[in-house]
Amino acid sequence: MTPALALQDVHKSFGPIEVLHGIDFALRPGEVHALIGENGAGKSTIMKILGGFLTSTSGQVLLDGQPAPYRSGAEAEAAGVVVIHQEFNLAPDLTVAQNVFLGREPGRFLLDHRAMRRETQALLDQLDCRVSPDARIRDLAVSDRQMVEIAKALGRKARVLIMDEPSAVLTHREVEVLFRQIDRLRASGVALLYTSHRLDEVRHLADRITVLRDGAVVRQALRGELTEDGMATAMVGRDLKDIFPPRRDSFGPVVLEVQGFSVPPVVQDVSFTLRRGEVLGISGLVGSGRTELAEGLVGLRTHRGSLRREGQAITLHSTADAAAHGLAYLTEDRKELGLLLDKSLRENLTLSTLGRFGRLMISRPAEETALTRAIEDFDIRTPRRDMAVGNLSGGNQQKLLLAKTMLPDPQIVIIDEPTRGIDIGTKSQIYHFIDRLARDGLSVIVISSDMPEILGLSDRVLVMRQGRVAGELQGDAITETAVVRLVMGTTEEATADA
Amino acid sequence: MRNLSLSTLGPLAALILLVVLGTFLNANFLSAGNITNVLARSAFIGMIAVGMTFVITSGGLDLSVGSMAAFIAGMMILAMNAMLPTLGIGVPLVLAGMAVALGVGLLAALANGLLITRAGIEPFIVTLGTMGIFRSLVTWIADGGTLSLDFEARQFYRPVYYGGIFGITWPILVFAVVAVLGELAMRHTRFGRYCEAIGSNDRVARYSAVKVERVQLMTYVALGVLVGLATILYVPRLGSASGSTGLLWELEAIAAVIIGGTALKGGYGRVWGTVVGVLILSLIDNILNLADLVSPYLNGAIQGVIIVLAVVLQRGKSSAEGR
Amino acid sequence: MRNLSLSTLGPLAALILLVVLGTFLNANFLSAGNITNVLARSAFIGMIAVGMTFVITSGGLDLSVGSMAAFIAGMMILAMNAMLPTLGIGVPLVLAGMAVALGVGLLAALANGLLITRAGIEPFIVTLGTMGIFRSLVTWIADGGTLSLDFEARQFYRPVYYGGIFGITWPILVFAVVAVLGELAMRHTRFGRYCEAIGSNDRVARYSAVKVERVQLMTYVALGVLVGLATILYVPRLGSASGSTGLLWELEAIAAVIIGGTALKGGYGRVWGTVVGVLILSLIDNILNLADLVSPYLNGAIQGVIIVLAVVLQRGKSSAEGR
Amino acid sequence: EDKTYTIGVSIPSATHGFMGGLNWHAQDTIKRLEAIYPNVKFVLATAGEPGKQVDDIEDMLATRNIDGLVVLPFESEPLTGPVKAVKDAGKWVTVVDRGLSQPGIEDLYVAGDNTAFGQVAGEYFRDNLPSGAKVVILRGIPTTLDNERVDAFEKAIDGSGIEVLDKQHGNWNRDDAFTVMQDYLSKYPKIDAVWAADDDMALGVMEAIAAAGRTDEMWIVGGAGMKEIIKRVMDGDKQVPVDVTYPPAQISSAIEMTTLHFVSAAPVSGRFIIGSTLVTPENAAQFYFPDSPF
Ligand SMILES: Nc1ncnc2c1ncn2[C@@H]1O[C@H](COP(=O)(O)OP(=O)(O)OP(=O)(O)O)[C@@H](O)[C@H]1O
Ligand SMILES: Nc1ncnc2c1ncn2[C@@H]1O[C@H](COP(=O)(O)OP(=O)(O)OP(=O)(O)O)[C@@H](O)[C@H]1O
Ligand SMILES: [Mg+2]
Ligand SMILES: [Mg+2]
Repeated sequence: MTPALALQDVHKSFGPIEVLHGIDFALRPGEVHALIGENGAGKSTIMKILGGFLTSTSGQVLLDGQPAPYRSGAEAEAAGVVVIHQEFNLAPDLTVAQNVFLGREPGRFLLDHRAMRRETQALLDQLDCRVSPDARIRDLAVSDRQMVEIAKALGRKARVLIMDEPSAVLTHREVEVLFRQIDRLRASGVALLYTSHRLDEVRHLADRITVLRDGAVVRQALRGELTEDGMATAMVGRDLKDIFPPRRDSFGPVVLEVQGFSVPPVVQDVSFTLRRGEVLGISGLVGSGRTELAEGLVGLRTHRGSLRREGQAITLHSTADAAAHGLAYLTEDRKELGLLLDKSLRENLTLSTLGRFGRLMISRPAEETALTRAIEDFDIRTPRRDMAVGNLSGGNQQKLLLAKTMLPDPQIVIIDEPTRGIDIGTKSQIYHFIDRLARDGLSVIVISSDMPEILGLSDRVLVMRQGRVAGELQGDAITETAVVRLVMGTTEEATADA
Repeated sequence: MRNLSLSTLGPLAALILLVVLGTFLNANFLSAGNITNVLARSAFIGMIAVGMTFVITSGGLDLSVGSMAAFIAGMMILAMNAMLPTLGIGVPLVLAGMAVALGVGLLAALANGLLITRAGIEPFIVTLGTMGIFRSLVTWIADGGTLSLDFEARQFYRPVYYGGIFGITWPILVFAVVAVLGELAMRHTRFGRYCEAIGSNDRVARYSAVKVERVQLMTYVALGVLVGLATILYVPRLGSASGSTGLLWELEAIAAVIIGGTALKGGYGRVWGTVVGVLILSLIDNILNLADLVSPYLNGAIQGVIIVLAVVLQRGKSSAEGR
Repeated sequence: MRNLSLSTLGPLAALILLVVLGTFLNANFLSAGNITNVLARSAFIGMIAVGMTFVITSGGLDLSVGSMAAFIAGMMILAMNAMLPTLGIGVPLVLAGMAVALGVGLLAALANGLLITRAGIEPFIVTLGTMGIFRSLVTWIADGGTLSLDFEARQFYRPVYYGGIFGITWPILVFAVVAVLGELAMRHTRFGRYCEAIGSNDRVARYSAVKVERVQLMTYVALGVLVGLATILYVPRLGSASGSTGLLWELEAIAAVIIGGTALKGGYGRVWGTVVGVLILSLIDNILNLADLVSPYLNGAIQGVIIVLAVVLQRGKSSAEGR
Repeated sequence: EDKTYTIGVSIPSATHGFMGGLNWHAQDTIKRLEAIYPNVKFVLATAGEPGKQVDDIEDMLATRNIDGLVVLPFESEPLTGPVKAVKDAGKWVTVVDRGLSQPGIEDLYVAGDNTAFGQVAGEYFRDNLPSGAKVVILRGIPTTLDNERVDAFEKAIDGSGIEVLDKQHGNWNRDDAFTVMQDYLSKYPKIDAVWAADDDMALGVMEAIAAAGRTDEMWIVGGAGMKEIIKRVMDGDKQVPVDVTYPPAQISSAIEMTTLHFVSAAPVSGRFIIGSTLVTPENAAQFYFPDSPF
């Protein structure tokens, strides 16, 4: 069977730096092919070349065994090759329906709004996504945007569908919905390419796996040939043990007390406490209000209710106020809210802590030192230090964002989706880093849609549902079933089981 | 949605307030004559502003429209005077003049558009440059004075501004048609959709198979043709063109677009808001002339205050946070 | 880096070309007198443009600077004439006048800034409004004519424009200091960094604990103070203020900023580029006076062509793709 | 006679009809004189605002080595200092139309008479309208000279019982005058006469009146002597019975006299005021220049 789409000895350089060194691999109809590798290994670059968004420096893209006739993403799409990009590819001012149909609007002369809305609704229904087709993208949560992105791709009737970390921002339930769609497409003979840093997904989904390391293929395998550990080892090039650090057992006094906290219109009457040296996980479905709660806590949204910091009542009106009280927040939306994509690593790293880098004049050497440290501490892989952040690989952007959040040495950190898009090796590093922070006397709130992460990292788990606290689990009570039950709303049984 | 309705009604509310104010100040304000005057005068800037809405929505800008109008008027008058001996006075002469106006508008705009989309120079710079060029050329051709359409030809052409059907003069009719078509194009055609997409995020648009440069070029060309159309209706009014024709029209047109609720950064265009914006600006002038103020020196100040107030009505603090 | 160095050198290359051209056209072009003239007259727009660089970099715009300068000059002259009997002619009078200029500039800019950052109205609209207001007020205060500084006072004040130290006149010195401080502020202080961050993505800046509104307000206030400073140097030159003082300075200042390589959409500011931009604009005027052209009517066209060319030099197709 | 001379001419740019005419006359005269006197060179600069005009004069002094300057100041106050600097550098200075704010700087002064301009028009109104007649005024761009004209006009009709209904700015611009007149016509049911103060504005006013169908109700007096208007006066048009001159050709006289100072021994210094005359059908022919663009 001729592969639907294949790469033949593809090299790719950005300026003087070569990031792909002779890649060969093929996508076959009716098969899910997973591409895995560390952050910056070149996965997204390969996908962009396949999709016509980048041209390779040398080598060929073969469509049905012939040199690919397309030279742009648009032409590739016309040839049936559709890409779901790792970074969002939606116009923020347009509505969901307008984005889903952007570039292929129905209607002869006048647009057929009704058809667009109807078909968008159908696509969203297929994905169990409850976003309105008329909602503006700008107002959507990240996970909803990802679902819209998927809907947009599904609507394009692909024969080759390329998905760059579609699940990174999705919760367990949405990932299942996505998998159902992938199974359906595979059955209908579509060739699929998939990347994810969640290796269990890869094991579950992939018929064929290609492992990439530093821009070269290091391993190809068929379904069942690689265990998750095997994949991790192949990717990282060394054995990985103890992804999660051991649980902590001694905690200090309460450092933050949240009482009757509401962030209209979503979050209602949330109360909890946080101790020194503790990692508090917050779990919940998309739209359960976790992000809104966090943004309310650091003064980014108007809120009601009381906050006590080491017993003192505090009021926060901005992130600057929060920073003054030792609170820091890492946003889940790194492209729109976290990083300045057209600025360098240095400028991004120090933006929220510039006051520390010199009184009147910013000290460049001090900034550079901080960047060097951040690059080491967080294993940020960048071809050049002075590159625009937008050109970093997705995972490395996330690492930079983490470094930026930790730079002010906060006492309390709220991390919304800490390891989104981060490879397994680095993930483990980050978990150990969070653990070290907690052991050093910091308090960490981790909001995550990644169940193993919540389970493996938290000393306590707060589950949110529809803007309220659905329950709290501690110590050995933290099990997958217990959390899932709370998330889904079967509270009593869950606690009984535990 | 909530946000939208507030900002949609804002300029309309300002317009209604102005009408009420005008009625109070002068009994003749609502007379058919005055309404016709105001609407007909708004027509030039109006048509240009409708075109400008698309340019701004797709993230561009055009500072040259005022001098482009002067240039087109000059070329049109020259051409008509030159063709007069051959064609004689009559419909063919007028049609030929109109063709020249549309053609010159198209070419002038094409020059802007190509420099912006092909050479990749900031629209601000390109159109600042051509603004100087067009205006200089008119002054030069007119030898510093005024280019006047042949008297007889003008008498024949005059009804295009002053005449009409059903008691509605042509400029008003044409403006209405342009506004309706513009609104349709913005809301219900691919072109309008692509303008918004490009203004919102041009990379996304490019990735979604939108021919970004071509759409942008089309916005400039459409604007140029509309400037030509406006000129066609302008020339019969006074029958002349000079270096001061269309002075500051660009500022008025851009202001109308922004007052109407279109975002200067692009991504969000509202044609009928622009129409309301144009009417607001015309009405301010009209009311200032009809009312007896302390001093006409203060006209500019009152204009300024009303423009700001019109927009305050529309966008409160709340929506400032939203954006 | 490659991209950067190209766009950094572009305006400089245009400047050098202009200097070469000027030297060819007229032997006196490089005379100390001419150089002093050109630099000194660039100083007003120059200082304003430096302030404008920060406003534009942080995603704002100020159309009111020209009329603000007229207003400040008017108030300064009024104040100095009023204080003359009490203070007598001397340094205190001049200092008091300067204080008034800076104070009025600060307050006028504060009005702009607060309307923009607190009331959340588009900068384009706010400053379009205040542009009309300031200019009207001057015309009104001057009763349609000219406000003149007392003759004796003016004689005393004159050296502030024409005098200097080490053969360099004050406007040039002050402009140089403003430019150097501006460059420092943009590149090496928090303020400059915040301006770029806000212009690049104001939401990211807000999430990064940057006080977005305060920084934006500060850019307007700084600009206002710089307009005041420019006026302090302008008044001794012409000794008067009228409705036509500072006409179109806003356009020239914005053009200088954009020619210098700052992005109109914000996020990227280059103060020394602005200085080069200002010099380019002044030199064009100067060179037009050096040479005998076909017709002075075409000055505007030549200006337009050179402005576009200066930017073409700087940004080819390649960097247009980069953004 | 081997010595060559350079004369700088600095005038406002052609932003409205009158200035357009003035620009045309300046260029025309320069062309003519350059042909007659090969040893005289001219440097012409036009400016859109006072600051730019000062720049131009500075440039002439610094780079063009002018021997004499003919200047029509954009505004008197701001130009006084810089023109004085030219004088102090030992150059010949001719001031046209708008006097400097300090007496005794210029060698030669050639000007129209703004007070007379307003007064002549006002007197015509006084003599040709009954007491109780209603008139409207269109003013120019807010400037000192506009103030002088309007003041003189109002002084001339003072006590005649003529009522001035309104005086808005038409900015010496046809379009603006058209708009203002339209609004006057909406606002005032009865208008007996219009003082448009400028022929460009008069054309806009006439158009507005024609569109409102009130042509027979009122007459119009413009000013400056534009050829179209002079033609109408000459033809006895009832709507434009007279015009008041304010000749743009005064710049020609100024340039010519300055040139004469250099090329001949003729004594040319002093003050030459070109009065404003009432153009009537009888004398119109002598003010009619069909070749001028104005
Ligand atoms: N436009 C660009 N300019 C310069 N370098 C780039 C550009 N795009 C990507 N790179 C570099 O190419 C390398 C591969 O990036 P790529 O995005 O393909 O990684 P990835 O495997 O998708 O990583 P991740 O898992 O973090 O998404 C990275 O080092 C990245 O910095
Ligand atoms: N009941 C609701 N009504 C309207 N909008 C809602 C409601 N619940 C949530 N939303 C919206 O859904 C979005 C998701 O909320 P939020 O980001 O706080 O949820 P989350 O639990 O953090 O989910 P995610 O995993 O997507 O981050 C927000 O934009 C919020 O305004
Ligand atoms: Mg990637
Ligand atoms: Mg969230």
